[in-house]
Amino acid sequence: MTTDTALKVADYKSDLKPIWCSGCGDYGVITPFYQALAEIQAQPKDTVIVSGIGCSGRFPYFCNTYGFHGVHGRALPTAAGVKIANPDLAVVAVGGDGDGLGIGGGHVAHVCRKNIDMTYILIDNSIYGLTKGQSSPTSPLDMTSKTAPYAYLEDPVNPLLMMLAYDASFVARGYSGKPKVLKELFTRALKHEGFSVLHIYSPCVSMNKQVTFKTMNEIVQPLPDDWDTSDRLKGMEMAMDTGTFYTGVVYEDHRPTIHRRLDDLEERSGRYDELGDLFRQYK
Amino acid sequence: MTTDTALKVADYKSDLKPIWCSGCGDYGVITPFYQALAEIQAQPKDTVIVSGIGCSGRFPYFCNTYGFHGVHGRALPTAAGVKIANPDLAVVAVGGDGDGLGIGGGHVAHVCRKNIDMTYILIDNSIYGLTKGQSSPTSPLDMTSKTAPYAYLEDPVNPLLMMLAYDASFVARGYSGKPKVLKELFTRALKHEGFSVLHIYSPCVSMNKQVTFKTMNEIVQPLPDDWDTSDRLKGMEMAMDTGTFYTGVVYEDHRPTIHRRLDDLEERSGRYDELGDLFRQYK
Amino acid sequence: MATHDLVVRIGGEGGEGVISCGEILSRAVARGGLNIHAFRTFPAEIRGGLAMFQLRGSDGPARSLSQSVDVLCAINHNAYDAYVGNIKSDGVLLYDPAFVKIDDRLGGRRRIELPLDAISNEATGASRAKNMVAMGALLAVFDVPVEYGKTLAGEHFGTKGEDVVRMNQGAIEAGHTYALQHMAEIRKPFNRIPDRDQILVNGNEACAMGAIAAGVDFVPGYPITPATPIFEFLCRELPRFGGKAVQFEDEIASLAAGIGASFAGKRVLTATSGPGLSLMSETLNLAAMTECPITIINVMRGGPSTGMPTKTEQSDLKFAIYGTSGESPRCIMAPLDIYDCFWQTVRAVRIAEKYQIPVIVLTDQALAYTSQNIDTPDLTDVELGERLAPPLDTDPETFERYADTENGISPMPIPGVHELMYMSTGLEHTPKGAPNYTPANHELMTAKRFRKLTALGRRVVQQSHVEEEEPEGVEVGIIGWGSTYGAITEAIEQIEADTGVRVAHLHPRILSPLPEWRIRQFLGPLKKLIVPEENYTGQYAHFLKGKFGIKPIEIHKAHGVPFTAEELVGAIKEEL
Amino acid sequence: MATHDLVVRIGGEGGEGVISCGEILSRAVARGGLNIHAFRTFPAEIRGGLAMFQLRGSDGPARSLSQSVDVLCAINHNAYDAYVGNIKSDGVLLYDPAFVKIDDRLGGRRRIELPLDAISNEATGASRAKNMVAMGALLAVFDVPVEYGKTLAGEHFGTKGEDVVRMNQGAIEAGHTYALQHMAEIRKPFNRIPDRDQILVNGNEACAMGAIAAGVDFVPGYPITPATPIFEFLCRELPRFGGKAVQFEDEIASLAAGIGASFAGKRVLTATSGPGLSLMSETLNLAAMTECPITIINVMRGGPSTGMPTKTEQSDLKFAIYGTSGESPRCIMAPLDIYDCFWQTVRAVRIAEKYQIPVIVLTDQALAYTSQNIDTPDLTDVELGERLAPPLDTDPETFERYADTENGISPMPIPGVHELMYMSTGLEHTPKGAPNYTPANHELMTAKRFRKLTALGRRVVQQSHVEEEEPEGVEVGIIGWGSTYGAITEAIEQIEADTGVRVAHLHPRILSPLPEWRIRQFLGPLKKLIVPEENYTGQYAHFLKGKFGIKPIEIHKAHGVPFTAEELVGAIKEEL
Ligand SMILES: Cc1ncc(C[n+]2csc(CCOP(=O)(O)OP(=O)(O)O)c2C)c(N)n1
Ligand SMILES: Cc1ncc(C[n+]2csc(CCOP(=O)(O)OP(=O)(O)O)c2C)c(N)n1
Ligand code: SF4
Ligand code: SF4
Ligand SMILES: [Mg+2]
Ligand SMILES: [Mg+2]
Repeated sequence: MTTDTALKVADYKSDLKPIWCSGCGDYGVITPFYQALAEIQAQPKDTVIVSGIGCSGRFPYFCNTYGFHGVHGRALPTAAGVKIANPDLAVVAVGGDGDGLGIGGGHVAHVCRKNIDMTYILIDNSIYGLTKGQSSPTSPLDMTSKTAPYAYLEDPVNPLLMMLAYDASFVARGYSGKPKVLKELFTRALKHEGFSVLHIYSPCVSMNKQVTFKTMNEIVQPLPDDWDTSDRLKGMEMAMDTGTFYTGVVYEDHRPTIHRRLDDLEERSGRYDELGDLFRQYK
Repeated sequence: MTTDTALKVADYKSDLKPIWCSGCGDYGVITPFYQALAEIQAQPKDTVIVSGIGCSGRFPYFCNTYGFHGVHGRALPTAAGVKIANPDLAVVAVGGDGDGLGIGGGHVAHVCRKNIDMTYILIDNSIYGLTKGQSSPTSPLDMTSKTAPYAYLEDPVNPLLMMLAYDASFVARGYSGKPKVLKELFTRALKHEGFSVLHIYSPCVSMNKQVTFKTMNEIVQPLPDDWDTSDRLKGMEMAMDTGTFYTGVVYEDHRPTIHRRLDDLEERSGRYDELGDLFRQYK
Repeated sequence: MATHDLVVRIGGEGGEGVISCGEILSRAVARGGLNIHAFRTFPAEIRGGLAMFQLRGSDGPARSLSQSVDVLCAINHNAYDAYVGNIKSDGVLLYDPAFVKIDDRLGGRRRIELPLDAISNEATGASRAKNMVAMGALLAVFDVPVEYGKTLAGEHFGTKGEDVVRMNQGAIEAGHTYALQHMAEIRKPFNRIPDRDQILVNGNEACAMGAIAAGVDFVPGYPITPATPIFEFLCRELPRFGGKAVQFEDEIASLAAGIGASFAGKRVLTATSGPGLSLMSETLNLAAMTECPITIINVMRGGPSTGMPTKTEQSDLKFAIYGTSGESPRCIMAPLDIYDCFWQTVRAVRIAEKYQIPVIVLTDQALAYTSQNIDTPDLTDVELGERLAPPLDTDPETFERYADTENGISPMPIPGVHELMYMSTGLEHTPKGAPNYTPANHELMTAKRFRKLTALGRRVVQQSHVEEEEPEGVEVGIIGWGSTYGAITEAIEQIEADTGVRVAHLHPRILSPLPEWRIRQFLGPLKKLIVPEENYTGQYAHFLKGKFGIKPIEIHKAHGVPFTAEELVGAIKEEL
Repeated sequence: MATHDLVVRIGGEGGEGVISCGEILSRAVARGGLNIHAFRTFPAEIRGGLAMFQLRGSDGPARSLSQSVDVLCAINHNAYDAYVGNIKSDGVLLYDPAFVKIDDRLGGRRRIELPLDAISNEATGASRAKNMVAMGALLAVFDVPVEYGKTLAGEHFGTKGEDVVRMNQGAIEAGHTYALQHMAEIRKPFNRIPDRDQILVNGNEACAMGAIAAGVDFVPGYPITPATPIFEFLCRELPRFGGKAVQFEDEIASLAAGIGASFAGKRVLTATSGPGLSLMSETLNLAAMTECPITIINVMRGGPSTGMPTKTEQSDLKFAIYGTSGESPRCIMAPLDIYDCFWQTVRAVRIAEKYQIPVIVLTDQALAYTSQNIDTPDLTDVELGERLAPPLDTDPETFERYADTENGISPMPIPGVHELMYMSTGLEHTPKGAPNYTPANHELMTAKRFRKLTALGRRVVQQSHVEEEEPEGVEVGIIGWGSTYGAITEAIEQIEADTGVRVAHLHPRILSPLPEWRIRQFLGPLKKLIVPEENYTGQYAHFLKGKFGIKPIEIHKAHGVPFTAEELVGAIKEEL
């Protein structure tokens, strides 16, 4: 593959065919993602997709880029390591609601505050898909599941509100039933310098019979045209309105990434020329 | 000890003398805590204090109640287990900013949404005290520490904003330099039915020379008298104002705890009389 | 008395069809008075790929999976492709001619057309019910009244409405009728034992039932294949017994909550698999140090790392024994079949409570997904084991939570019950619970904690083996553990029948602390010891070597699928 | 040539005073041309409790801590109380009569008044500088020019301003003068070796320097006692070499980030201790499965659980070897002294990179907080080891990231460098990296991964022991590991001197994979093997038993403090 020929959508598909159930929302996520990669002409050899465990964690297998399928809940810190190691790479992390808000929930605030320059695709289906239907952190109160056979007893987390509270520097929300919007959001997220998170609702047609394409279609709505992406508080207010599922870029901010700050550090610390400079301090 | 004699503050102190450095903010936390216990006449035998690891994690040793000193970052789920096991116990979890917002940060959202009826005392000193002075999740940008010898490269998390975003059902903020206010806050938090969290700034006089009693005194201020504790969004706005450190009860909400919902479940599931009822389903 | 055995495998496209066909069939055959052994595999992916269900029905003990089958029912060509080689030379292929293309590989083996699709269409107007057609046909093969199948299908599809029930029952009827006409010769003259008081369960269900029987009243959990069904079972059933099953955000929180609940006086159990157990390591150590009883069922799967979540392997033994930093006591157990899953779980909880230690029960994916009909457990006279509690009038001044007793077990007060407030801590502590790092105290408390294991080890002797006495004059012995029990037992029977060589078999259920005295006795007369394990490195063999200085012959299989008796016969014969 | 040794212990209230006195003194004595061995203890709590600093200066090798001291300098009564029993019968107590009340326990031993408080007040007008008075006095005892101490104090207190420096230098001077008058008799006729090219470092510093020398360029970290100083060192020094040290929110994130960076082509190292290593278990397994090189320095502390964070113990060995679910390859190493901490870290990183495996280096709290002066490492001719990379023009169609090679090592492309995109996954996978759970593939890939360990094991032989040849006709041997090296070596010298019995000593630095051939050779002539370890259960002994079917005599010490040579002499003599 040479870099001076434009890459097409097909160039981003790997040889493996997605093994998601037919009708799974995740098809509606990966297609616009391929399109966005083509739109920005991402170089496969310079692109790394890191995932956690779950149906959504299968994502990188289907992309013709470098891929890393790590352990459950650790996509973000693993991806952070890739990016800090080599800031020239384009890094994407992807995982499900269980992966990213349950077991991995503790890592999100910290990549946000480091403002690691990567894109996080949080694929939410309000269920544990791969393990076949247990409650997840976004399962609504009272929803039944294999681990809540009578009713779910917990209130769901509010992922969007959390991302805003963590001060992610780019926060957007999408829906796999609206792939065109998604392509746009992916493109913007990938271009953003800093940590960008996309909360995407993507129905699980096999395991979740309660939050579905049908119920989602009723509440999905684009953000108003005049939406001010610099108003974090307004974004929070919107996020607290759980009756409507607004899609679009909610918030965007430009501030230094840890990579830039680390670059500065090399100067600040005072460069040594050789090991002997270090040894000398201990004579 | 008999329960019909009123318990005094001294009754809540254990035989172990606190081993914190002299001048440590944590003395200003534990004293009003004893007072609050006396105020509500907590029964030592029905009270369990669970802590993580850190200087602040030593808290339960100094209280004449049941105490559990677990591993780093797991005070909340451990305490949750105690409370779910026996909802008649009064349960308090306590730990530092590293313990609760770093390694244990992933658990907070989930005790909030379970609305476990307990009190969480988050003792924040913007440093890792016990391990002698490394950066913590609340260390301000640029603050130097043993792991940030040139400058800290990360923005701090905003604990108050996070707790509000997680929808903790009682959120308050205090300062160990104002123990009277703290006593009041502890009393209210302990009485609240549901998950109550107290974010307390408590300077580390030995390891943190940058956020100190002095710098805190300049920015601490009580919430306005007419503060509306039912307005979560307003609370968020206030939390985002990091120039002032408002103390008081920021937010309070009354909604069912998981304990009540679990009680309901016993009914809903249909009670069996004996093992045979279960075996019968598998014949 | 000669026993009869019939092994049937159904293969088809992944998804529920094949599995529910197999499940209903199993139950019908069990009710029909045979001992069954049912196993399934499915792809790790949610959809697509091959699913298979294998049912063995026998009037003798049906202890293990069999590699070769009497009947292969191939619903599609992939199934034929994958499994044709497994049909015994005197076996039969049942196949749908519309989907399966026979080739050379069938060789001289018999085949019988079973036009599932056509029959389903004819009987119900749709292809959808073809799994039930297969079921009806296989009922006939096992000579089980078709009514059994229809009743069970009625229950199975009940929630989906009468039409669905009727359609499926029609399909069963049609399959059955077809089979009576075309397959009569497959039937065997089984000696049935009808009307037994039995239940049909898999290893996961047996463990979960064992937990309830053991009086477990708090179950924190986090889903992980292949242990998830234990937690799901308990989410459904535990509330009916007044207990609580609560899902947490990860395994760390789950075990931490379990320890909290144990500290608060509950009997606690959780279930997980390799990656989850890994995350529990730090907290497990805390349980040992604070002496909070807790039981973990670890359903082993193919490793390492995420590995092969839907495959079986006996590879977490060393991790279970050594998987914590520093040195703390712990008991490791391994049930040897479905029935034992129930009883060893009951026993595990008892041991945890009595000794105030963590207990890990190692089952595996094969046990978890194998069903057998077992005698309904009778809990009369079963000791559940109580935690040692201090008398209510104990003097708090002199009370020591971690008293240095002879067997290491110290009285544990319960918050809310005892007026004996104490600190439970992961730091090294005095008998009173105060942090203390002096050499003398560390030595005292380490010894106290380990003395519990010695005390337990002494008691284990009487209970942990399968055969009370080895055959006279035996020179060859096998030590196995866990789910290989059935295959080893059948292999030994076969070898004795084939060669006349007698082989002794020890299958400890408590793997650590080792039942030393018993093992020494077993090793006594042996010239050869064989240790078969479903792992790559020979974990139990290495453990035995470390303890007894022996050099066993090791048989390793790390294929993701269990040993079959046939395989073991071959491997063992080579060593005789 | 007779060698001379002087062991001085300073004891006082917790906090910085005692420690900084000891640190400056150590450096001055080292510059003065002696070999030093300096050890410290402090309470786990931030303040309060007793702190002690022990300095051994010698013109021979100063390999170990000593239990008994020539000079005890008791700053307060608590120090006298705790340590008076450790003074040798011909030793001396230096004490401040204003604070220390002498009693019977001193027995016939000499004492010399050292009125620290009074001297400090007289010389500086405050009590504060009394630690420096002690330092000055001890300089005189070691016969080191007072200027050395004053210069070092100048550097130490430099940032606090000239007044502080002057005050402390005055105190040193005063202490020195006092000592010259009152303590001349304590001095020994050392044969000094001045002007050596040496550095004075502790085990943590040596490991951290080793990491830099090894070309490590990414260090994720999370603080934990006693490993924190390694990370702090690297936060300070790594940027000066263009590397990055980044703190994460916990050990899980830290190791995950490390693996990400390793995948991206960096040389990665992190440091932790027991509880942190526990949390890394799942991710460590991922590193093995994805074959991402990574090095972990695990500084062992007293366990289990939170245990005794500031005390030492060799109790994480089994966990390091077996601490992951399933079966995956890993290399476990243990440096034997400070110098070795440097070199084994360099070697660990090389092994990790070459074999694409995780390497765990086990040091301990005793090594971490022991300082020695060592020759400045010379890196000329040292092979740092490169990861196997595919040629840039490799054909992506046929390229296999996990190619099944003879030694199991496969070429690893780097994102951004190679146009060889592949999937790195914790699932079992084909040589190409695609998930695959078939028996044949699992067998192939498991064998491939373990073959790396076999290849490594074969190479280990030549390098992992201390003595190339055992003495002729020896019948008693000792196998040790890690930080006990110094104490064992000195004990053997003592025993040979006392009894004439020759004792062989093997001290492998690579503990797993075991250097089998070498150990067999060592065991050959032995009638008795002794394995001393600082743990309760005899972890390495058990490991050796499992591999070689031997029955060593085990000496266990789990006291939180290291073996002393004296102790070992006693224990070993009992077994002769
Ligand atoms: C440590 C660990 N615990 C549990 C699991 C089992 N597991 C795999 S995926 C998953 C949850 C998947 O849910 P989600 O993240 O929402 O992804 P989805 O499948 O819905 O896309 C779980 C619990 C695991 N692989 N590792
Ligand atoms: C798993 C694990 N990692 C690291 C540590 C070391 N450690 C002990 S306390 C602590 C941080 C303490 O900081 P904080 O929680 O803010 O409490 P403080 O001492 O400031 O009150 C750390 C990192 C540990 N005990 N366990
Ligand atoms: S189970 Fe749900 S999330 Fe997983 S592939 Fe199927 S539809 Fe998609
Ligand atoms: S180190 Fe800081 S937090 Fe810890 S006891 Fe001392 S002053 Fe308090
Ligand atoms: Mg999901
Ligand atoms: Mg802190």
